[in-house]
Amino acid sequence: MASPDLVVRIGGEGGEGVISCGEILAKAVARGGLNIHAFRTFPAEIRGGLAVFQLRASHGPTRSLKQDLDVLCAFNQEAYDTYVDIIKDDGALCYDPELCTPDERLKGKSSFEMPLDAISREVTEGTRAKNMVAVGAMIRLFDIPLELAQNAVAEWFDAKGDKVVAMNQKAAEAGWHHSDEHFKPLHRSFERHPERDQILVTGNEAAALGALAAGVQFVPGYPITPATPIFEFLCKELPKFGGQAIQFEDEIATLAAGIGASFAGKRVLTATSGPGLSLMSETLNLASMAECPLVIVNVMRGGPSTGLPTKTEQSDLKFAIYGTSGESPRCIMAPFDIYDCFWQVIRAFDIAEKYQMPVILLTDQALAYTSMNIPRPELGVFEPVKRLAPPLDTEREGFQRYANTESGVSPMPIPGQHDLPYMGTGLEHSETGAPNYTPDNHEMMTAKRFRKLKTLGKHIVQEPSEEVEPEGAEIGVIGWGSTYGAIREAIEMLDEQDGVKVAHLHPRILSPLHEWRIRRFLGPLRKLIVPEENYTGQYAHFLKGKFGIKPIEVHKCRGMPFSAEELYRAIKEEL
Amino acid sequence: MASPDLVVRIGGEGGEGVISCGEILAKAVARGGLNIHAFRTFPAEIRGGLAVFQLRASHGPTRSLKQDLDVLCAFNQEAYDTYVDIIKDDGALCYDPELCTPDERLKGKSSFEMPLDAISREVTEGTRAKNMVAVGAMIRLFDIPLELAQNAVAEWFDAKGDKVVAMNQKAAEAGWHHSDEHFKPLHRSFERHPERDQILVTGNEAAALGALAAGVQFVPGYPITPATPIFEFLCKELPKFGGQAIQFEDEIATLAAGIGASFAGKRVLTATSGPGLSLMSETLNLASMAECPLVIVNVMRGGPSTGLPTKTEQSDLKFAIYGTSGESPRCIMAPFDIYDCFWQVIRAFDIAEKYQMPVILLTDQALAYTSMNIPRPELGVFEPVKRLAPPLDTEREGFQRYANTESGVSPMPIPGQHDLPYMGTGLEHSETGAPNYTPDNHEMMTAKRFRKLKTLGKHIVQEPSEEVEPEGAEIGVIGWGSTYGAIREAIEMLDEQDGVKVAHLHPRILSPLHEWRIRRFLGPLRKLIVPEENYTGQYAHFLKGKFGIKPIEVHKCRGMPFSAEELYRAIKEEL
Amino acid sequence: MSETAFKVKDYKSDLKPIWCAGCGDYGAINPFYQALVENQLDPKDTVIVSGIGCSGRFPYFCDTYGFHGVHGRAVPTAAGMKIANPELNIFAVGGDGDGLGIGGGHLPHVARKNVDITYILLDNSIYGLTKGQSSPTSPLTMTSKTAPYAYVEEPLNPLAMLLAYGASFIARGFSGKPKDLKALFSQAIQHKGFSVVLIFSPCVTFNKQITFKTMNEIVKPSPEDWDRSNRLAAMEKSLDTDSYWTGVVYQDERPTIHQRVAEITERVGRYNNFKELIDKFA
Amino acid sequence: MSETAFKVKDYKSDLKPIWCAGCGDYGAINPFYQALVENQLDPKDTVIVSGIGCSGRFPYFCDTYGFHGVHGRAVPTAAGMKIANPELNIFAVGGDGDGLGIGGGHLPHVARKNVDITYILLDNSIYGLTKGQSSPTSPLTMTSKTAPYAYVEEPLNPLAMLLAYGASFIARGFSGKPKDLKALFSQAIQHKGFSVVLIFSPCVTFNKQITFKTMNEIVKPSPEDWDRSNRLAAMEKSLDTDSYWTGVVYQDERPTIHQRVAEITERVGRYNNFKELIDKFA
Ligand SMILES: Cc1ncc(C[n+]2csc(CCOP(=O)(O)OP(=O)(O)O)c2C)c(N)n1
Ligand SMILES: Cc1ncc(C[n+]2csc(CCOP(=O)(O)OP(=O)(O)O)c2C)c(N)n1
Ligand code: SF4
Ligand code: SF4
Ligand SMILES: [Mg+2]
Ligand SMILES: [Mg+2]
Repeated sequence: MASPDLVVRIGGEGGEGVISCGEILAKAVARGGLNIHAFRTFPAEIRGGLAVFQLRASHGPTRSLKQDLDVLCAFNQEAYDTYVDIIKDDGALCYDPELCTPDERLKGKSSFEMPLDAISREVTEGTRAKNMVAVGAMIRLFDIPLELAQNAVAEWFDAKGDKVVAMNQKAAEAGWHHSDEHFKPLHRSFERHPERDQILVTGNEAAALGALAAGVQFVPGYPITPATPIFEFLCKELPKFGGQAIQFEDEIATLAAGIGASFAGKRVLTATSGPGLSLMSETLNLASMAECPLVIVNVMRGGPSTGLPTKTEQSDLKFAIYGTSGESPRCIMAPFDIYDCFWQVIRAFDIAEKYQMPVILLTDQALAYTSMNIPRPELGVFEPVKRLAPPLDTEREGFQRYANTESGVSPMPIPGQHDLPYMGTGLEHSETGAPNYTPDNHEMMTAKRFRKLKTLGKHIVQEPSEEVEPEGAEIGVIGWGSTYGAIREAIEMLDEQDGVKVAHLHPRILSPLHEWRIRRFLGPLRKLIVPEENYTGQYAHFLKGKFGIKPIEVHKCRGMPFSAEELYRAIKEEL
Repeated sequence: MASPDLVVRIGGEGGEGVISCGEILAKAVARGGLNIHAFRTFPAEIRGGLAVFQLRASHGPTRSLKQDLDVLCAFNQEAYDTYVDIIKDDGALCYDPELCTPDERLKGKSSFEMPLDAISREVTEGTRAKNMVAVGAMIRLFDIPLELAQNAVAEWFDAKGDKVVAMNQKAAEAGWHHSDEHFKPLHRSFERHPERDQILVTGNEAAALGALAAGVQFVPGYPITPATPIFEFLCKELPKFGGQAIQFEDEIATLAAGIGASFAGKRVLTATSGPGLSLMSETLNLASMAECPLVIVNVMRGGPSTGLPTKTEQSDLKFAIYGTSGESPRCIMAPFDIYDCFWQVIRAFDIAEKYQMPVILLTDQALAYTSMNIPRPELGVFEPVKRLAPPLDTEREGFQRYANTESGVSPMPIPGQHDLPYMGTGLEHSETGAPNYTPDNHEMMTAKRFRKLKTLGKHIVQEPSEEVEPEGAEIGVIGWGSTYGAIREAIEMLDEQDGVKVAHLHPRILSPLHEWRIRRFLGPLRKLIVPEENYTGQYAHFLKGKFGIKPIEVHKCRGMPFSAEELYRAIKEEL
Repeated sequence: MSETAFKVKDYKSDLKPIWCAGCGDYGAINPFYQALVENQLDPKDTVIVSGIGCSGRFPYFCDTYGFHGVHGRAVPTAAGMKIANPELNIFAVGGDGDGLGIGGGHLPHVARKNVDITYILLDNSIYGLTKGQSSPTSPLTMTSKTAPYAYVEEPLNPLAMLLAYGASFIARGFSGKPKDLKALFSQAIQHKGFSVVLIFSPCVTFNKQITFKTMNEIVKPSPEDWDRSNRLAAMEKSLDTDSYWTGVVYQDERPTIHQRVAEITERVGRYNNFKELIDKFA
Repeated sequence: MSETAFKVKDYKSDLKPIWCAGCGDYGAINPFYQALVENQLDPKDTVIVSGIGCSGRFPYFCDTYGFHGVHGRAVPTAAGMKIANPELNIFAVGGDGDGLGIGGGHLPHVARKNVDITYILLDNSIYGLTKGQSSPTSPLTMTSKTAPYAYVEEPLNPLAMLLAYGASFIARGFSGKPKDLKALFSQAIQHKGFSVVLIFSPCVTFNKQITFKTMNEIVKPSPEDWDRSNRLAAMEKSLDTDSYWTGVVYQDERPTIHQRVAEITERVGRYNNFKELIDKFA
């Protein structure tokens, strides 16, 4: 079956313009009315190393990265060497003969000369516009009018003035003509819907937009790859909603400031990644103990330690759940695609505020740096969940901030608003907040705090997980986070190519476990497959601990997301 | 069956001398040739709150705290109010009628007036020696010659000069006479062995002694209850072994300095507790990634957050295993009694150095602040395990510090000793230590690091765990850490009182799991009980995840250790 | 004053301080209550944030809002509170270990942000709560449980440090002089920007070297006509370690972070609705 | 020099620096190699510890032992290395974010310990590696990715801070003047105690406000007869923010922590064997 998709990978040295080339391309193609899935991966250095932009476009859904390439656009030899093997048999290479020499590894696949440097030199003064030549050359493949690319080029270089814009547009045009003349066999024709009203965002942007939609008021931050863009975005946009995004000196101060602001009644979010979350460990515990709501978006990267800052991994799950001393409740969530990043941040706020606890939302580098066209989110009449306030007639004397309620949730006054001064504290405390280390009190308060998770657990029973449960499926897949798209496509491939029905459950709230729902899903299954982008199978370990099952674990710990093909093969092996 | 033990609890306001009274008593009783188990609990404040010292003595083994009291020695009303209910029916209260008024809750148990303040005033100038009056009064009960108490008093007040010593001895003597005259029914007679050559140490002291025995060279530290005494001890004694114990400004600097010293070839230990370990999270990960050996003794206290600093809990297990971002190997151990603290620190060093990874040893406040008489540790011919050094003829060019070996362990040169400069690093790296983020390399190096855990796992198969497996036992208990004594005594009670045989396994290495051994233990059992001093059942959750079993979990989250009686009842319920 | 004015009793909580008898911290909290009275801060609008230590118990004894966080983080917690909710009166309180050791890295940044909070540092040159270890201000000559033979680090000079950080109000006092302290607290409260009151507050239980007595011998009130705006002169004073100069050592007026943020918010304007932002991604 | 003397090539590693063309850090590493040659430090006895940042890549380009730790912890890591193994020559290297932001809390303590290491701070007033956010030394007038409209914090003054901390050797240089840097490195290496070389090292990619050009305009070598032992005079210089005074600004000689520890070890003596200690618990 011929793929309805076109998958193009551009590779070159970091700093050479690979990424800007891809960004412009993606924008133009999405506006041209195709669905896209655009993935970036960088070296962790400012200069040197391989930078990659992969654009997949289709009139059908584009839920995942694809592994095999229709076109490899190699800016240098390293890009060729690294990726020549994943060009499809009917795929092609586009390369600059000055910078790259194809060899026998091409195995008869087609190849096209694309003299980027030469064309750039010809139409502009130097080779700096080579990546725009590539923009023009590639846009032609997708059957997108040159005009759309030119608009995107203009937007990209807007701040640099008309001259720069004009020069780059010239380069793009030259690239287009080169392609038009020489790349005929590569040109596709698509059913396009340019009239759609969609937006094009990365996972990071979607999360930041979600925070703004949720009414975030205070965003303390400290830069860390790959979470930095969320903070940078909010530094730019939050002031225009009247809130403050403030840089602190480290992640400890960042979270401490967040707790302070939360205590003071504000909706707080911060975004970080592994090493930053590690530094927050002690302070995070304080938020659980003092019962201060806040949202942490943890954009997972390759670990451990400094690890692979610009690569992806799903390896912070256990740390998010257990990552601090003693036992304190937190809610751990994972959005499963870019659109979901937007909505799950909003939901994370609701849970944090309602249950007065930190919520950690696990996204990852792949989601964060992937852009897709998504429906324009319509907020409608939006009612953010409010913290439980003390009743109006609450007496100051003997007020119990940490009252041992049935739900576990206690009334939380706000300084300046309520005349109910109390002590928020990380020491074990009585219902009023006074230090209390007696055995009975500790037992009671621990139970109270954990009861909030139980209440939340009951509450999520009614909420939808993302799922498909075809009649008669004997094999099921449970995944979490950004693997959603690849799993879904793999299941579609199994259905279409092999006529096998596979069930799929993808919970968004990972802890507390959505126990009842998972149990129901497991019911009819003969085999369960749990794919994760980590080494030890973290979610699978949980499921085993809880349900006494032995799933087939599929691990990938290579800094890259699963492709649908990989999962297709992994599931097929188990049939 | 009459208990062969005498259990005395002294309670009073923090700062009133309860603890010094108990310490002197314990020393004298141990030297008098009885086995003792002496437990302390403090308020987290410097002044005020209830301080408690409990001394259990016997000619048989004294493996645990006992729950029920033969004698409550109440220095004030609060001590009486809090503990009157746990005096045994045939037990007694000793109290100062000026400070405490017994009431109907005594339910006909005997009571004895012990006018501490008055006697102190009589024989010295004021009431400051009241706790020494109590020393004298109590020592009489244990059938210990007054002289031994007087020696202990003299040692305690040695630094304060002869006058102070004399005054306190006078008070002790007066207490002894008061007891001799009025407390007849309370006096026990024991089979004593004063000739034994034993030592009296707390768990903290045993751990610190173990570190010295293991040849620790560098101890960076930051005070935190209840781990502080380990650091203080080493500040005093390590210089006399030629090493350095140095205070740093926080736990992050502490561990960073430790990693530096480890890289520089030294044997490094630091001691901390929950909040401190939380702060170390990021740096700990670096030690795993850069493969620097070091030992962390984490003395668990009541959590979460600042929690209950002076109380006990076994709630840092999951944090110790998973407490940092990404996936990195560490070894987690738990000694099961005071003697074991000594030996397991030595073993922790061996594992750390051999496998080039951090080892976290989980003790807890109960172990740390309990003293017992233990055999004098004989080191014999002691050969500490050395790190794998590069072979003598290793070439400088192309040297692979992180060579992908079969065991996972790679040669580690030491600056100044080997001319093999390399980069230790927290970034993902190639075998030489150069940054490398390629998928293949990350997969290989992750596997290499985790292979060290596998190799260790194979190695521990041959090592003994602490276990009893009586023929025909259908019920078993798996515990970890300081619950050992209480479990063992509970099992003895079941045997003696109910004729029921119960098996018991108590692994010292908790992660990696001692899989084969546990599986064998589980084999013949019908029921498994896993008691833990935490709220969620952390070790049980692991066992469930690994073995697909459903143990009966017994949780206690009250800041106090299990007593044998509690466990006896818990097990009996399951018969 | 009106009938409804707040009195000392309105600021005292029901919890009786658990400090040792004679602890310097009593000498600090009493004038603090009085300064609150003098400035009539509404307890409902006031938060006292503290770190861990004997000194960290301070807010429990005040009938305002309070927050007892983790060790060393009082200052950034208070800063977040104030930046997010500038209507509140915010204090941070902590010891020398808390504020200059584990939490010392935060001070430069709150100072340069000029967050409008008042930080009270109760310095006893010892770790009190953990029972007597060396602290960042312990003198070289002092032994302790972690320096049983001699200390191996020079003490820090918090006054010089805060001057170098550019804190906009720095006062120094002594809990043996509670009357002076009240005046210093009052001025710190009135200052717009980051104000610090450094208080030497003896630990009678664990610090036998620096005591009320030894401090009384070296305390020197700054001259009446002291020029608070002269940073270099203040630095010179800070280097005089034979005396302990008290009073407001330095003060300057410059925008607080809140003012700077407000100016930006004003300048960039507001979106009319969320859609306006979303449109940028179309 | 003998035939076996170490040359620059002996200090250069096989890895080619990955800094952007024109990055200030090239201007620092070259004189650093030369200073190593001048002092003939044996690569086998030398460790360079770094934090995270573009500057943190420094040790990869040196053929000595190196340690690339986590963000902000180069200085305490190096301190531990040196205290535990005083035979080694230890350097710590990092950026302004690494050393003054996240790691800023460690500096006062390494300074007061007077650990005999050399700390090289490559200040570019920006976060380079993470692509252009404000740093603790970014000026108020500078916009960045995290201060898109204006920065809201005053820059820190690292020179004044280190003086307040009592660092025993403080030099300031500029990577646009590599020759001067070599001399500063050499003196820092020779100093016994904590030596700091503050280097302004422009980020040509992300900092468009403070550049080689603007720096060249304000760099002022200290006068030849500058009295290094005068801390107050040095403070005065540090307050002159219109000029950038270079040279060794301050130096004093006092015992290092290692000397103090050695003195204690000497004084307290040694146990003959482990049993001697155990006996105390009998
Ligand atoms: C992360 C962490 N490390 C260590 C501790 C233990 N601790 C509690 S208070 C304290 C120091 C107290 O000294 P200081 O700040 O001077 O306050 P003081 O008691 O003297 O008022 C320490 C080390 C802790 N609570 N948290
Ligand atoms: C705990 C942690 N937080 C954040 C980061 C991300 N990070 C890497 S380098 C850096 C700042 C670099 O700035 P600077 O120290 O000035 O070095 P430069 O790149 O400018 O040389 C940051 C924030 C990290 N690696 N670790
Ligand atoms: S220990 Fe010292 S600081 Fe703490 S309360 Fe007692 S006197 Fe005050
Ligand atoms: S980004 Fe700046 S600091 Fe980093 S290498 Fe490039 S020029 Fe140097
Ligand atoms: Mg103190
Ligand atoms: Mg920088």
